[in-house]
Amino acid sequence: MYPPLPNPSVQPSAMQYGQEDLVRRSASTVPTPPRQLTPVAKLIDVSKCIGCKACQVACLEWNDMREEVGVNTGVYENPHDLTPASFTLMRFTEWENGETGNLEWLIRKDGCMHCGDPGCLKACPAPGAIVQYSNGIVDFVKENCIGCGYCVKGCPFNIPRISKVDHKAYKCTLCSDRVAVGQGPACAKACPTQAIVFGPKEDMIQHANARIEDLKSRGFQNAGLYDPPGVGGTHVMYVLHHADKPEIYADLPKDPKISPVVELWKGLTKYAGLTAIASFVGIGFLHHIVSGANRVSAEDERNAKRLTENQPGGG
Amino acid sequence: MTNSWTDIKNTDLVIIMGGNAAEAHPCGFKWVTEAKANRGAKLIVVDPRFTRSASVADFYAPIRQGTDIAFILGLINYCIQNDKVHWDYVKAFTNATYLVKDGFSFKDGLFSGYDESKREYDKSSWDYQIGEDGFVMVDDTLSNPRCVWNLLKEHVSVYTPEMVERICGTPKDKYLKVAEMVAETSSPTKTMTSMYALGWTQHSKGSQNIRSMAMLQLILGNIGMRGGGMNALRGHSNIQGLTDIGLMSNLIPGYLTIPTQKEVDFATYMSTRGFKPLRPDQMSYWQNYKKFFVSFQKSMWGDEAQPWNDFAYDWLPKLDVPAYDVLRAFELMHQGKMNGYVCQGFNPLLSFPNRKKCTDALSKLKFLVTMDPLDTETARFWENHGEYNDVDPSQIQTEVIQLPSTCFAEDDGSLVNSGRWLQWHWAGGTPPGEAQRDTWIMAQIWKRLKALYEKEDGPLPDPILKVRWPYADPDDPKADEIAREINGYAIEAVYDPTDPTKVLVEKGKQLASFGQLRDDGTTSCGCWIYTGCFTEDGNNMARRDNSDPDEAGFYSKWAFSWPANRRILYNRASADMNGQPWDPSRKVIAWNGTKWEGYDVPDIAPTAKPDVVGPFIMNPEGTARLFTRTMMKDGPFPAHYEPFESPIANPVAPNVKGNPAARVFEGDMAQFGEAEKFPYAATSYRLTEHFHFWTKHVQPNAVMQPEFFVEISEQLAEEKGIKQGGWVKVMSNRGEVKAKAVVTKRIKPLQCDGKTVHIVGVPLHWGFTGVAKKGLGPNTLTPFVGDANIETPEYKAFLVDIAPLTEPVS
Amino acid sequence: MERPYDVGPDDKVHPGDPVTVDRYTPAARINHWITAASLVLLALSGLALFHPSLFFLTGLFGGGETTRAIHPWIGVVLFFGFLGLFLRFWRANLWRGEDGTWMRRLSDVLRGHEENVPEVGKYNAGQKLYFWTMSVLIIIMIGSGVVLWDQYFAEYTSVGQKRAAVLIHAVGAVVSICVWIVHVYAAIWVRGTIRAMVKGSVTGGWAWRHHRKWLRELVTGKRDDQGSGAKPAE
Amino acid sequence: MNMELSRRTLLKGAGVGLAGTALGAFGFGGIEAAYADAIRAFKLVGTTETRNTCPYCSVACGVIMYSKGDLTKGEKAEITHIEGDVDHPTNRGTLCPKGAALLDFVKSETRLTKPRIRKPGADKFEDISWNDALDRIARLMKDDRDANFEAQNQDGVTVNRWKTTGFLAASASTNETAFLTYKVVRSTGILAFDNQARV
Repeated sequence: MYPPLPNPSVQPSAMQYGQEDLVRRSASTVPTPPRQLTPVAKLIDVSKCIGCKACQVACLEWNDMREEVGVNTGVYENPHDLTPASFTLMRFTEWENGETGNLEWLIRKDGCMHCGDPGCLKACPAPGAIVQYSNGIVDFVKENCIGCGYCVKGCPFNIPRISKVDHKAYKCTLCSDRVAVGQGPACAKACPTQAIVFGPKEDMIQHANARIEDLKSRGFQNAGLYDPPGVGGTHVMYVLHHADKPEIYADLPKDPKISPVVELWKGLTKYAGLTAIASFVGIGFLHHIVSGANRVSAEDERNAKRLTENQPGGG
Repeated sequence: MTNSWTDIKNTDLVIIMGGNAAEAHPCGFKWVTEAKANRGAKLIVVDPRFTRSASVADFYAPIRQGTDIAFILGLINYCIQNDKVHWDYVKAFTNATYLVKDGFSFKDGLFSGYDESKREYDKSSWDYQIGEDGFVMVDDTLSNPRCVWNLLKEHVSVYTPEMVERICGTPKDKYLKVAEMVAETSSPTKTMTSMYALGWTQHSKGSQNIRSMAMLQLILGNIGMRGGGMNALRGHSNIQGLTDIGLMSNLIPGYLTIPTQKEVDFATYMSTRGFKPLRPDQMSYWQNYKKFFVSFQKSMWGDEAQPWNDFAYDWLPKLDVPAYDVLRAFELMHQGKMNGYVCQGFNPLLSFPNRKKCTDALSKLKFLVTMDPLDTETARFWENHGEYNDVDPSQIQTEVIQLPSTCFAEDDGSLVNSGRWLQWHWAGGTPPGEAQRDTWIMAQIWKRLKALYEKEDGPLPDPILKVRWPYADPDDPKADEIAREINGYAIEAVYDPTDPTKVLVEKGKQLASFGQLRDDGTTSCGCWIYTGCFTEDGNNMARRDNSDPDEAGFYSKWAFSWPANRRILYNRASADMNGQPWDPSRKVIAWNGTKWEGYDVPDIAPTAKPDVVGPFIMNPEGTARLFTRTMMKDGPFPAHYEPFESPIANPVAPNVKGNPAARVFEGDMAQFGEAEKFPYAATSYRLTEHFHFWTKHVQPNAVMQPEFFVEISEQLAEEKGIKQGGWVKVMSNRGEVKAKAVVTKRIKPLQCDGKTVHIVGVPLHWGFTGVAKKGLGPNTLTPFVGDANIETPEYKAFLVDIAPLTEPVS
Repeated sequence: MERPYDVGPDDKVHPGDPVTVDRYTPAARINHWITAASLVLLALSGLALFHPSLFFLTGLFGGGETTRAIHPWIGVVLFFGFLGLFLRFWRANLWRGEDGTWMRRLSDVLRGHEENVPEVGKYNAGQKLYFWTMSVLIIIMIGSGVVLWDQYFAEYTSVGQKRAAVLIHAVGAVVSICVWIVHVYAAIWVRGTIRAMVKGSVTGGWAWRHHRKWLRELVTGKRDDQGSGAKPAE
Repeated sequence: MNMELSRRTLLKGAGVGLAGTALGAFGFGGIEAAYADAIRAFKLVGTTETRNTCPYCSVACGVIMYSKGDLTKGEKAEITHIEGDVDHPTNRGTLCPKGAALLDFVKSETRLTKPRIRKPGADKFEDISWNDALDRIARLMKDDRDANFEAQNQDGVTVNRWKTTGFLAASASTNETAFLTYKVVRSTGILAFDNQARV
């Protein structure tokens, strides 16, 4: 089995990374980090997942979250979508495989993909509300979040959720606090079948390749790794038995990218907009300098007087 | 389990049938995924539903619930027909060659000796032919028509793939694929492990379901092997322990049995427990029965148990019926013949079949005592909860006392996992409020009973007054004190039988193994199979060395495994007649010329010669039984019987309804429903998000699966106009439940005996206490009948009707 | 008697030296300044969330969160404020014949040669254009704004729609601000205009010079159509 | 009620939040605050570890209970987190959705904290002291045993049995509880004795 990390220590220990390791910071700039951390990744092997939801529970427990007891709507998803408290969610799809005639129960653990090029961070207007560390973790900084919801629009995977209670954005932190003391995410530790493993991204890719080989040997010719380049690769990756059609896994985007609309909004519009405004002000000044003020002459006043006198009782 | 959870990683083929390991035992199932990932092992799932286990299986075959015996006997038939038999193993290690009495026969679904009026068999013909030498007659050539092998061959011949398809609804091509994969493991270098649970036990022929697979595993030579075995996935954390310690009406710790009233004295009792070997030179380990029994009596009554009073034999109650199982207990309650009932944990109101009968029964009690960490429905059976518990408290005269007990986090002690590991755990939290440990509660009850019997007199007070109570604080016995008592100690010095001068154990010292037990009253032992768990070396159940030489999967220094820290039962059978492993890459133990050695503690005398002594030392035969003589009430071979409520008549024995030897109480026979009125085959089960009726009290689990639902196929939904997530009503002849509908592709109608059979799945986790939504469960619907041998209720196969509910539901 | 076409109900000429003319009632002025103020606040809070370099502006509103929270509410105030103005002024802003000519000779206007353009009523074509542009923009802004108002309306639209809305809202905001700059500049450039929104009245000369037809009608109390066409003032 | 905040607020005083916001508002001043909170302090630091096994199914996964306070030192101990034990050979630190939520079993709102009694015909429980409850139970048991104890059957065989009161043992109590229970129950002659094994 993939060698598990040792039990966490209850002794205080120095954080293994922090502010100096930021590579991106929303609506602000960061100095180039002095060092490059080993990129980490969470690998989710959908072919090993039994949909037990241990990851969902472990996530709630570790992050001290409370989700509301819902209702059954005829499906196994509970809660029915990601929420500010549920950073992760098992999504179930009953798929009839046309080629084999077999039913396949595709179960995907949904949650933040920790993109190499995070759309949420790009869209965020609040300095330091979203940060990216050189190990690949994209984290929300609650204190800086203003709850505008731009990250929701920026995210190609529709992950962040805004709390109705404190109006802050929430999503998977990849358990940045656990990673900081050398542990893996709570979900990865809990996963009974090690469908979720965590480690250096390189190792994860190697591990994935071995899994893909095994799947191919079992007749899944299109088994493959999901690490979409459109978002600069992700630090949460999937092993899929049908990597050729990710969309069958509860609409996992085939080639995710930051929406062109968002790119336009956060790109051209931002700069063109300010330029336009500035130039209008400028033109105003110029015109005033050139043609001077438009004043009412004494003549005008006399004309007005004459007009009113010629017409008694007017007005 | 004959093997351990970690051993599953050593297998080549996993067959999950009669269980759903991925959902009910996810962390144990990990070792299946390991075997797949590292050994290229395959996983077969046979189930009426496409379960979470099926979702990661290499091959899934549907089956109609309650037809497993036909399916497996069909596999045995396939192996015999296609010569997929581990011959050396079968001939040497099973009773295949033994000759059976001429009187034994099987006709029209009935074995010889059936008495319809009693629903019982006269089993005298179900036995071996005994020769002049007093041993069983055998035919090593397997040519004698009366040898077990030929009788078996004949018995299973009816279960052709076509017949299996007719009975089980498993398409022939899928069935043959399974047969092919399974038969592969008849090779000495391939093993299959069987993982099953209540999907096999909760039937009127549950024991025979399991026997069928055990027989198949013997024929394939997979018992005793690494990565093989019969692996019962126990449902609860210490069901294994509570059974080992004999908390059952007919048991004494260590699988000794409570006397019946026919056994008028100790001598008579022992006369049927001699266990004389049936073949030459066999160990027949039960020959030591008296040592285990006497040592137990000593631990029970200490000095009061003496040779002159037959070690207080008379102080044990004598049975007048085979057993007072829970079904009988509730039947007696229902008849008003039971006045008091104590529930130490457990939640019968939701756990026992025919909930209405349970409520009526409890209402007739004078008093009910519950001990539980949680607020159970049983403790509140008298409380009105509208449609979820529609009773009138004023009409219920039962006095109920509810005692708050601690949970796992607040007490020390040992639990026995499915692999027979006794693992110690430590308290880490302060109990809430006034909650108390069960040991304290039991001590307090005993103390008060004792006081009353000292003050007032009453019938036979001595067994109570004189119970051995060797605890530092009699009011609050500590776990380690009791653990030492269970392990046993030397009352007097124990001498080596071969050398009477040699002291094996000094007086007062803890025993090291059950080999040191004596039948003369010089040893005391609470549960002989646990001896070794708490020795002079200390508490072996608390051992935490997780080393695993050669990654063989034994972990022999972790905790303690009964018996004798053995990790794989019958491990002698992993080696051939010369004592060499059938599969060198999967060695467990091997004969080095003078003794057995290897990764595991040999399941045989260390010096027992491989070509002489058989591996199944608990049997007088020394071999495993394909033909079980008179051990089972419903036949020495398994045979297919329909569930008592079945959508079709038994295709192989149309006139036999249900299991002919299963006990059915009068009133209950009338309560069975017929397929005309209740056309759909229902089954009950657990979901992975919940544990029984506990986790509806646990907020995150209530979130994961908040509300009671039933699962049906898209076809049935279409037929009935039932919508995804809509409300439905499910009715049986005993009651009805209201639930949400989960319409799924994972359940498909089956074709059985020319009839379309729709399946309705009814999960069991909801009630009226806790934080999850209130709901009813399967026991409102299920019939009050149990397995012929051990009375496990038939929860897995019953008949219902279903209809959409349109009226608004609160 | 029936009011002349583009004369407000409360517009009035006061003979004297100089002549003064009532152009805006106190109510109209309050309405205008509420609208104006909210537009300024919206611009500031909006720009703060529009470009990181302007995020510091959130300080004016007590931080990013409060900025995010009140911006939409100011939008609501603006919407109703402008609605008030719209109801007051829409008739006077209907497009008329001379407005076309006026627009064609805009360069004259910008060079201050108003003698070359037709006499206009209470509003000239430029003002009318501003009025209508703003009306449309405000519809767009409130519309797209509501889509982005997650606190109350998150459920009702898809992420795709929200993305479109955020772009529209941004572009719309830029245009509004630019248009508004023209409006403010015009008021400053044309001296004597601001007084109209402060005191409510203008001098006769101002009216004669910039809105002569309006003045004539006020004085004559009847519609004047000579002003139309290209007839130069005497 | 919206539960999502209920526990989160316990985590961070609102004060910190506000400070963060005020600073964060002006972009740069906030950096320290932002970083300080970006990575949450590891919550197990300073807790006491206790080894246990999951009480649910028979896989018996190893768990570690983290508590404020140490029972072994005679302190009051409040369990604050439960997580899988990586050293355990069977589960290697993993847990299923039930095991992962053990903390909320230990702390369930419906844990019982007091003995209670429901009188015949009553529609509610009332509190009762341990002493009275246990005395009452002993009384009820003795009265029934005395009235219905069967020393001999009709054939004069000594049977020493008590069939009118039953005892149902559980499925998750320890072997030690089980054995003590066995001694007490069998010594009274109770025959209707069973556990969850068959259900």
